[in-house]
Amino acid sequence: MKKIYALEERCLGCRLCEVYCKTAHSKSKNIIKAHKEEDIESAIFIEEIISEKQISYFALQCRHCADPQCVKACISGAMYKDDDGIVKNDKKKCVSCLSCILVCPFGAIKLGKDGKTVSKCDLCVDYGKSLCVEKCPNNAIELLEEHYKKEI
Amino acid sequence: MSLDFNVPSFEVIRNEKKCIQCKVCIHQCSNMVHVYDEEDAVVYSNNNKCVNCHRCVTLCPTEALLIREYPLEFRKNTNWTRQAIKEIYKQAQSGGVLLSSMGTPKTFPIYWDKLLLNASQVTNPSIDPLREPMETKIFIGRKPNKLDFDNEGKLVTVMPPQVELNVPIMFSAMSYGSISKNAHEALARAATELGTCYNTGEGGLNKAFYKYGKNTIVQVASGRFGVHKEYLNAGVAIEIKIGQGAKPGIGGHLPGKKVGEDVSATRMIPIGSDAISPAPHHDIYSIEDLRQLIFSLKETTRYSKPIFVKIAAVHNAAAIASGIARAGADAIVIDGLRGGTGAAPTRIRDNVGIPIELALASIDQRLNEEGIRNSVSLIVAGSIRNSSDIVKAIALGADAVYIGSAALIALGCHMCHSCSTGKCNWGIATQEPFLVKRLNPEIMYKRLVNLITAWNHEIQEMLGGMGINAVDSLRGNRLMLRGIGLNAKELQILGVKHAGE
Amino acid sequence: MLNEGEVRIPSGCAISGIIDRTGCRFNGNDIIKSITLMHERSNGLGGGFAAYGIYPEYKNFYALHIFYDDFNIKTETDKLLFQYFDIAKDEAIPTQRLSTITNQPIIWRYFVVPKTSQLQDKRISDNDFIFNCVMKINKDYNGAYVFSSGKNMGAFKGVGYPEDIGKFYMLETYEAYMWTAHGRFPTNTPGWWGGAHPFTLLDWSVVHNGEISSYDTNRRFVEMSGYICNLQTDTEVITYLFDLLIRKHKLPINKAIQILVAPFWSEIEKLGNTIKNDLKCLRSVYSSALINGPFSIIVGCNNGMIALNDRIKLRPLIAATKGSKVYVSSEESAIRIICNNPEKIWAPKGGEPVIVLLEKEQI
Amino acid sequence: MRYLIVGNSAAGINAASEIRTKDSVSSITMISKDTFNTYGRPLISYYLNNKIKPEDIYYHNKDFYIKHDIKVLLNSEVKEIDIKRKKILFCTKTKHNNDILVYDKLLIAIGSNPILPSIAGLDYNYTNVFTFLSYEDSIKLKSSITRTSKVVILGAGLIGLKVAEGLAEQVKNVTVIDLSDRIMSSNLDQASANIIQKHMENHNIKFQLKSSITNVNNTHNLVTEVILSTGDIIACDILIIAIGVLPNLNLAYKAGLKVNKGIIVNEYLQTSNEDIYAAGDCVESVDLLSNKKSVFALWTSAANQGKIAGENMSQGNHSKFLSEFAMNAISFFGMHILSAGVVNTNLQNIQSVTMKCQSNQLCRLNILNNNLVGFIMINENKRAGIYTALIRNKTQLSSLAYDITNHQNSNVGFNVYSTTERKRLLDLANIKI
Repeated sequence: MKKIYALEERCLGCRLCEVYCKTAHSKSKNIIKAHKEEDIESAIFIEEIISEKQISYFALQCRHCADPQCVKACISGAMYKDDDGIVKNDKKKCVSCLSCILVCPFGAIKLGKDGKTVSKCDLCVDYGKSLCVEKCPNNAIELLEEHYKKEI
Repeated sequence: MSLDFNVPSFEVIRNEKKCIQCKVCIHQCSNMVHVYDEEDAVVYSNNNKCVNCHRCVTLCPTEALLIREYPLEFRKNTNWTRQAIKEIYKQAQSGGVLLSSMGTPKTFPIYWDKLLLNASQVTNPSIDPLREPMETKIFIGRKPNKLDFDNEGKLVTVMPPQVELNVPIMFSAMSYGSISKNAHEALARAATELGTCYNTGEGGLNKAFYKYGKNTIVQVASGRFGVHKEYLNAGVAIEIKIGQGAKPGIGGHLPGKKVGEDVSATRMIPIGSDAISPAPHHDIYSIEDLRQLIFSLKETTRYSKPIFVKIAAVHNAAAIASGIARAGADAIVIDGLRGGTGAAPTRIRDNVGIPIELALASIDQRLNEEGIRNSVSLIVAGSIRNSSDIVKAIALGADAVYIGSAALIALGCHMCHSCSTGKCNWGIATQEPFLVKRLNPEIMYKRLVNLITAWNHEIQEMLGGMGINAVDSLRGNRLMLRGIGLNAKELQILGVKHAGE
Repeated sequence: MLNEGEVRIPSGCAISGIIDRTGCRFNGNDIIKSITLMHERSNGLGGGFAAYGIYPEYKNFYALHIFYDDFNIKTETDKLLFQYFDIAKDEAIPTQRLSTITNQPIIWRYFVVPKTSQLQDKRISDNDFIFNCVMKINKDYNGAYVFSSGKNMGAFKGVGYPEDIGKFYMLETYEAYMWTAHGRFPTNTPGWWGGAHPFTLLDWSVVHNGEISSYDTNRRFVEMSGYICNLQTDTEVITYLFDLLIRKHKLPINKAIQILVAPFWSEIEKLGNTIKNDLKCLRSVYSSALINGPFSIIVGCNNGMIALNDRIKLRPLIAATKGSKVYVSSEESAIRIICNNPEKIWAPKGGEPVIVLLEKEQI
Repeated sequence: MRYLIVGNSAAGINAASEIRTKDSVSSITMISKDTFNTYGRPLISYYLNNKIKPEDIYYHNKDFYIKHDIKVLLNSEVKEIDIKRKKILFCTKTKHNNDILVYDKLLIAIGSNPILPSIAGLDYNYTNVFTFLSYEDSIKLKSSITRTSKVVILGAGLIGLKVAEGLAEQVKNVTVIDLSDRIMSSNLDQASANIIQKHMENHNIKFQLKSSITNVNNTHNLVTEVILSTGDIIACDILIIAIGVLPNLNLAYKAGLKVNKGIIVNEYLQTSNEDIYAAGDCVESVDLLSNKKSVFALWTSAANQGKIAGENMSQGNHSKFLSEFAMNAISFFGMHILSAGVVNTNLQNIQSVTMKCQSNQLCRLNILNNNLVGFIMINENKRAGIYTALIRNKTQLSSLAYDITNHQNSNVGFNVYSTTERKRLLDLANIKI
């Protein structure tokens, strides 16, 4: 299975991934409308590593774990791993109990801005392509086979 | 601090309808032009800090940004231009020498644009490079006058060392220090993939890059930074840098703030110390001194590597080149007036030297007349912008060209002329880790490969059009050139006829 | 309009050549017949022949064939010649008047050897001495043009169709072991006798069909070795290249061919190390001697004949053998008309030379 | 191979799924006394106040059972396990006679039963007395309430409060009675309990803490009033008993399997009989934090155990169930509470760091000897998963790149780990544990 990998040594912390994640998950699919008219939580987000010498960054989103805690924690069956191994959240079934947020060891699931469902990376399967990967200006986010062993 | 008379050079225009306040521009600008105002929830811009490097414009996801020249009008005066006035304000404020980066912006004639190429029609078929072989391989190095074979047909002449290039294009000297490690890696990897060479510049060679040795030219300049025996043997050729087109007669200066741990180790100088290359080599005060250096380098490398000598194109370039050839150099590099630099005094950059086209034509002619043209390779640099510039340079007599600025532009340089600040937003002319990161060698070396591959295709197309299927037959083939809008003297120096003749 | 030497004139052509490798001589009828067949490949602005073995009685003398515009320049040139050379004989080259041949110059031949004193003074070989003289006359003696300067051979050329030139010079009266011929189709020249092919230097003669695109590169290269390209023609520069590589640099013919029509790098890469290295050296040292653009040429010299095409065969060249004779020509028909049932007839590949050496040297 | 799974909640269904992914041919039968296919048990309160539609309560749709060839026997209560002959005796509600099923591997995942205290005057057969553990309970309760219902709930734990929330807007009044001094005493500390209590009181729920029902008054087999230990009398026409649950041990005990607080299993979730596994709320496991044996009634834990038991049943004992600790995600009237591990700050040596404390928001971390051992978050969920992982992995807080107790480090997330640790954890995500 291909997963999104964020390569820390390349990440610039520009947060374009967040911008495009919101766009891909908006109703309008229009970048300006998505931001000005819709209120969406990004499913990918940049974390900072602050050291004395510099600030570096990495992008983080759902790892689509082989043994996903969130799926087991889900009380409604909304969170599931599909046949392709993608962990998805069925927004119709989600009751936003936050059990998944409680157990995700990466902190990769967030409460949606509407408060009614949770937001997480779905590899943009409905959009057709992982927009964060496509739009990352420095190839810091890549869609790679899961046993990719490059230094993060 | 008293009032600064200078008004901003650029104005940042933000289309509020399009701005989604994603703050990408804020995160990306190392000059801190963009600022987010929490209270009013808007992003505003400090025009006076903007260098117009286009980083924010390029990364803005909604095309909300535009940068234009600051629209303040100065009273029209051909003599006292905006530029002239601003420079005086600046110097009156700072008391210092004006510094500039990249090549001169002044309006010197660009002879490349006044030369036209020939193509075959009827009497001679043009050759389609997609269907027929089209050769661009060249060899840089001293060639013997003739080859001797014994009675059994065995070659008895000992060939001097040659650098084999698949394309007649190399990446010119840009030191690690003046440009980033990632930029160097991109150049090195691209050169390797293309089968050409990049040049270390005078900053030494980082240990990590020794593996690209087969595609590396190591430079020895007046500061001797990073020069040791292993370094000299690390590449395929050694270049002695006497001068640079952008600043003939001037040394170099890498500010201490760019000398971090790694640069310091590579250059073999203390961390944070200014790296100052003297104006002359203090062991070369004459042509015979140069000969000594050439041969001491040959000794060090056991005569296994060609020695290049690089000079700025100056008035007497032809005679100097002849002297260099006779001093034992295997290749002469001539860097023209419009060549780039990381930093040069503005007055030097804009006023010293001669255009590369004229220097090349007269040097090639001179070496021909002396019957020694074949014994030395000629490499030209300084303002090669595209494949037709290269074709014209070769037709004027060059063996190969060096590209510097063009390579950097491929890596993202937007010619903002601010290299000397060390805050290059594109990760090229900087040592700041968070900026260097922006130049991902993995992406960027491919862009260089693309550029040179594209140019090589174009060169092949142009060669084919002329009915030539090997670049060998273009060198010095000035019949393939015609001048346009040039006066008799210029035509004479260039050794070409006027269009229509 | 400008003549050859004042401007570079591209031209298309017909070429033909016959050699008897045993050295057996035959008259000019066949070569005229062959070139006549290719009438359509010329336009009447130039034709010519080279014949080898025609002056056995003067075979130790250089035969200088010279065009003079008038007798004044002849007188002036004669002064030089008599000063430098011992002259066994000099005479007008016999011609017959033809209505189709007009504006002919004074055409003279001299059988000469350099004066020993001259050679001692200059410390150079006979050949170099002749070479220098030819260069001097052609450059400095306006109105005089040496168009043939080899031993036991001669060029016969002029403005007109080649068949007329052949008749004009009465080539049926000469006997040679090798003939080459040329019919010319220049695109814009008033036609000048000196500009016709073959171009010769010493015993080299070259007839050529084509327009080489490497001209200026080749010219600069030979000029570095003292050659002066007066005519600015391809034939001239090709002749000089042969002279430079084979006579001056003493390269074996096959090496010279590998320089002039070098194998492609892609082919070289496939070869064994030694040959690969040799070819790399040849190509890099002599890269300016690579002849580029379309051409087919027949080069004659006292050792024999070389017929050659450009690397990708952009001009026609056919070869055939029958008995001791070898034929080369632009067209197959031009061979068949003088050679019934050739034993072998083929189209040499681009860059693949046809080299025919005499079985025993004639000089 | 014949797999038989007794019970069809979190543990049972996950076991069935897991077995099917490992073994595509053998028969899998789930047997349950429940009337419905597996549903999200915690959702029964959402059903109560119409937050979800009845069809959305199901954990899987019907196609799931067909697609995975899982046979389900509902309304069937297992009476007896014959471990020698490897068969079970069960009784189906509609048929009223006993049937037999044989198995090769058996899973007991029958969960727990509500605790029913004996109270003077109270008969659990009264039709206005309810428990709240199943979908059936929820349906029954929902059909019994009216606009004028006066509801009394005994027990201010998770279940009691969820019922209270579910009913508050549909009935006249709701009173919650608990012996403890605070609501949700096992999940919350005093401060957080106060916030929640106040919040619930704002939604029309009354609390009677530090009290119990001493007896009830009834008329015509219906409860009419409850009398508290405080002497207060509260009118009541719906009484809900929600003081807790006990593991359902009878079946195992009768079959001769070892039991203690729950069914005793080894780390592979195997009972004292090698062909019988047990998982879920009926099983006794080790508390990660106290190292004591205890029984967790947690959906996540049950699901996890079911999965592991399923794998071990089909593959042999490969997969271990590691120790567990309490955690909970729950919300009342839009106020989210996330808690895990040790919440009782009165314990010795616990250092409690309050990161945030407002009238409707709280974040408190409990630290013991350089380890995070518990936290409570109200209306705050940032980093909750990270904290949970820190507890689970017993990560030394001093090894982290950031001090998680420093209020300034508001940007802490996964970056709390060092680069190498992040890499290790990211790689781990690809591996089934």
